[in-house]
Amino acid sequence: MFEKVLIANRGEIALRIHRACREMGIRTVAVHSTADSDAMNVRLADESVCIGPPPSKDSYLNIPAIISAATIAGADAIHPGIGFLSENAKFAAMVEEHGIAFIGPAPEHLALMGDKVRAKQAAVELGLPVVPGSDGALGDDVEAMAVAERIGYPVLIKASAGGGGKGMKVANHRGEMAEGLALARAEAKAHFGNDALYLEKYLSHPRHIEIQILADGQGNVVHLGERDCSLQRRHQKVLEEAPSPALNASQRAAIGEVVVEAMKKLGYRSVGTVEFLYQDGAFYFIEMNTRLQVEHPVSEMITDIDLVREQIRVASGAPLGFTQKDIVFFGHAIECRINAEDPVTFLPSPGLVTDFHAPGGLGVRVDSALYAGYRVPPYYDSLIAKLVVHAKSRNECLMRLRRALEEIFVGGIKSNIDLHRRLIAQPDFINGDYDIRWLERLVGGENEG
Amino acid sequence: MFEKVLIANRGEIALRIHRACREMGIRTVAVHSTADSDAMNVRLADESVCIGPPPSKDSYLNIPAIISAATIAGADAIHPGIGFLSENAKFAAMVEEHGIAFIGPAPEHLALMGDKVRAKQAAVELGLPVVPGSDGALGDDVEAMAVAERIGYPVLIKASAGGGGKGMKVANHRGEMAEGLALARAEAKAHFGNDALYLEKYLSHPRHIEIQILADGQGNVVHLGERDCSLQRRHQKVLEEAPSPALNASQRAAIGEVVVEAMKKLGYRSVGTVEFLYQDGAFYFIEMNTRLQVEHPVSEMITDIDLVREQIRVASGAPLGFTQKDIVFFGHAIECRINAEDPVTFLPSPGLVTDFHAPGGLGVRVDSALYAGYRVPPYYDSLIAKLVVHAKSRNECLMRLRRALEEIFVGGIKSNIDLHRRLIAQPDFINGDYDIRWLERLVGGENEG
Amino acid sequence: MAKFDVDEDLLRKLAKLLTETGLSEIEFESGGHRIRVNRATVGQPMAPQPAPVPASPQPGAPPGPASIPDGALVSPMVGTAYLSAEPGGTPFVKVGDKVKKGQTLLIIEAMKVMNPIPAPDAGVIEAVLINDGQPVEYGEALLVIK
Amino acid sequence: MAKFDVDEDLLRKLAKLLTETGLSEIEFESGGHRIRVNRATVGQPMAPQPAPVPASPQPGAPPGPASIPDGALVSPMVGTAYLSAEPGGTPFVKVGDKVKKGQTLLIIEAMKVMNPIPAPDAGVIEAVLINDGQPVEYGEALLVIK
Repeated sequence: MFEKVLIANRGEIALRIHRACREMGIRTVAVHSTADSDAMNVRLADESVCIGPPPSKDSYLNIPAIISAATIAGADAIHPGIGFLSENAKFAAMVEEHGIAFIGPAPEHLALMGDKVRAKQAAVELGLPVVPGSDGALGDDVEAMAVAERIGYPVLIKASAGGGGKGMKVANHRGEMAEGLALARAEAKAHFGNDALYLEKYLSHPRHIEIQILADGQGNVVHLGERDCSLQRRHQKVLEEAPSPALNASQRAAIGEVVVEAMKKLGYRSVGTVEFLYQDGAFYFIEMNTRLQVEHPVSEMITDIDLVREQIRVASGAPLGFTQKDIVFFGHAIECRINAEDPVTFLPSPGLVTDFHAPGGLGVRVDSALYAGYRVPPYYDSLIAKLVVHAKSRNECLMRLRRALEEIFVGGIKSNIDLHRRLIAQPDFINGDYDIRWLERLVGGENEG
Repeated sequence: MFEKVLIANRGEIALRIHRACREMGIRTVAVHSTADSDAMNVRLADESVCIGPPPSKDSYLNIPAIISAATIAGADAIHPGIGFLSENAKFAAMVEEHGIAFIGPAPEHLALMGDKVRAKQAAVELGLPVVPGSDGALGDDVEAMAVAERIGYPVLIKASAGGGGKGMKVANHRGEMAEGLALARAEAKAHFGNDALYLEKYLSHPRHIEIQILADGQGNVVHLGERDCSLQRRHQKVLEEAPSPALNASQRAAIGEVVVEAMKKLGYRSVGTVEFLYQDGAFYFIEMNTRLQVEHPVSEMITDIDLVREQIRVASGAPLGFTQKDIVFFGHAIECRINAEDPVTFLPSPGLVTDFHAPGGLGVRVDSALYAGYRVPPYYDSLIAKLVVHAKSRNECLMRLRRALEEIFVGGIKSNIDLHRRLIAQPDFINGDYDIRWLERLVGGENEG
Repeated sequence: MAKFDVDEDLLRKLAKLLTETGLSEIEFESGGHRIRVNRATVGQPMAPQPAPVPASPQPGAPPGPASIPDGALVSPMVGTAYLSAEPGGTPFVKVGDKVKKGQTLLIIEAMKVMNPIPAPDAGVIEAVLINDGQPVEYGEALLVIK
Repeated sequence: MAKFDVDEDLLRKLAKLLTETGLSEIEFESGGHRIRVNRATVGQPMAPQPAPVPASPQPGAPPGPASIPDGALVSPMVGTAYLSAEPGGTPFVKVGDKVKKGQTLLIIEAMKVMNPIPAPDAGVIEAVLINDGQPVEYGEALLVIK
């Protein structure tokens, strides 16, 4: 097992990883920008190294600084966390070239799944169900039209290198194709420096359902069931739950088995998530996230498996300590992402946190690096806390979540706590009757800035 | 089910009960002294009523004030919490006479178990193993000597009406009897206005192991296994864990079955705890606590049963929703009692809490009514937080507890957090090798105050 | 004109007083000189407010000192206050009445017992702060006597 | 009339007093003059300190402004600092040396690349704050030039 792990990230996820390391008796090295000198994970780490100024490109994306810090501190592994360099194949390769373990998948798998077109091809080869669409990047508009006719309208035009909704357009009929293609191409060029596009069947009321997997790269792969992340605004997840109100045990076992087989074929190692759209009983592959995910705690709560601990174990070469039949799903879990943002305008609200009161009690978990007196820096994303609630049933979980949201208090900055209070009171949500566009309809997100 | 519950208590346990009520959709009424106007449970309650000045006898022990408050607020049940009026048979009876449900056992069971002599007689009749000793209160010293000879030295002299170690003396041989009896009699008279004494066999290295039960008064009784509360200082529990490092599954099942049968015979209703001394494989009845206990969360963590919720359910007349075979023990849990006290002198340290940071993450539960800016009043007990940690195994639990104790921070007042940090680092504790005197040997408690 | 300078000793003294007294701010002015010292305390202002729970009107908010007028008579117990001996009867007192020490001002019913509340001193009723049949909590202001 | 200008000495004095006394604000007014200094201290003092973990000495504490002397040259990168071109060689500079702008003062090795650190301006080496072969973090003070 590793002696010392460098955590190349910040915020609540850096603290999450620190906690797993401490519980395994592993020493931690926190790297941070000058804006995060007082961060909780830096305060708690065994060692800390300042690696650069506030801008991410000069600090949390600064590969030489991070590898130098690891060398200087004598870390034998680097955990990249979420975002930043976590899916950067070049970084993973360099880390390993320096004789340091990368706590994540093999670089080639990062590269493969990082390219949407290659990823979709791989999904097909691996036997994962995919949305009907163009085979790879589109040629000219004529080809695009032909493909659209074949798969049938409405169709979705996407950027090959895309993400976060950039360069995405819907064409409801052929008349909207030309403009859609032009806009998507322009956005793709602007955001990713690559205007390659592809086409997909557009689903009118899908849910976002993703399968959490864990693999040791030695032939052992298990799934931890699904997470329903349909509650999104502008393609950002807001609230996630497990299990999904839409799946039953046999559907869960079936899609889980498909994903496990695919990962075995791929020879994947580490934790990973295969994201699907789900509509009318069918799954359609979206993408695979070759890293830990923000919403991983909901899977931990219903399986009692510490995903970060297992991720570190398999990265150290240890085989999985359990098999699929050892994984028992218990109860229901929901995560609310608490962001430092205006609950109405959704504009970021960084600044001094004058007070932070975390809810407690049975079945309530809070993952947060906040503390009274902490200043939320304006340079990074606005996630400040994850409120995770677990209970025997979905109904008890909703009641527990409601009371936890009555208790949580963040002073000095604006947050979306009120949005969550409002969200969980909606009959549709209480009935589990929602799709990926439900939340935007609720908050009128489509019409905003 | 109840519509509105009045919570006749304060501090973390009042908040614990509030949480259970909110999760059941029950409205809460907080009653409080003028010293607790800003308490968290008062702030969160649906309604609050000030019932008196700071001294407990004028507020939290003020029966007319509490019943008047319940009448005015229209509460249909009263939860007495822990301590204060929770084991007061007269109060329970008056509550019921006013047509309000008492969330606890029948008054006669409170009265029975509240009298140590009658309780021990009842234990014998109910088939619970007891410490050999005098049958009821002692007569004169001559009789006491005879009893001591029969059960064999060392013997423990105790006050019939006693508690909290008052009026307790050990006699290691006949030569120490006369003085021991005289001192115990004097203390008993002084503290309880009743100098009746009884004798017991003195155990040299027992553990304190207690069995948590839950009964609906309709013939259904289950046990939630044991808690090991051997880590005590001056008869005050400091850290509790479940399961006990000293018991195996068959011992657990055996003593659990004995207690369940006894409670069925008694016709008990509500939650309750039967406390035993455990030495050399044998159990000896100490007393029964006819109420919720401070350390109930460790049992909740390993069984996933919400004891307060179940206590409220059975008080409303609902039968138990599960049987013994539905209760599965999972993993290990430890509770640290965080007190506002000097970690060395153990003197209370009330005052302004300038900062409170609760640890979070997987497997960590905090039950506390603290918040930054709260003033711990000097009038009540010093318990300010319960840190409860759960994990798959005792070893993982110890590692998780260690990291949680690294994170917790209480500013402005002194606390015993450092004592817990020191305690969990002791090889004896790590090995689970301790008895009820181990902690006092560690902190030299016997020689203090 | 006087030199513009700070009296360091005074400032330190104020800082010490701030700590001693637990105050968060001291402002001091004298003969055209004014000094104000303040220390950020993490206290009340930052304490968590209860989240917006669907809370019913609370039977009497905890009586903070501010909420009690001078010369107010506060309730010695939790109960229901009655301003007259029987429903619809003439009230014991009304605003403007002169009252003698010991004279019954109202009744508080607690657990079916009627408790007459006497005037602590002679005086004039300046205000009646409660309605007939209103529930009152301990320490709640009932009426004002001057 | 008096020239409108801030008394820098007074301002520094107040700032010093602020730190010294742990105050977060001082406001002072006299004879038509008024000065107010304030420092947000809600952070450090009240923030949770890491519990006493068995922590190894941290490679350079985060450089708070206070920890950087005036005229200090700070490290532009994370790496290992060398005071001479080769192990045991003569150091590039020592205290008292006059240096020209652009002159190499030390080398920082990062990822096997030797990065010469030049003097930003001409001056005299007043202090060397690191040892040969010492790991340095971004923003850490290396030496002082006056």
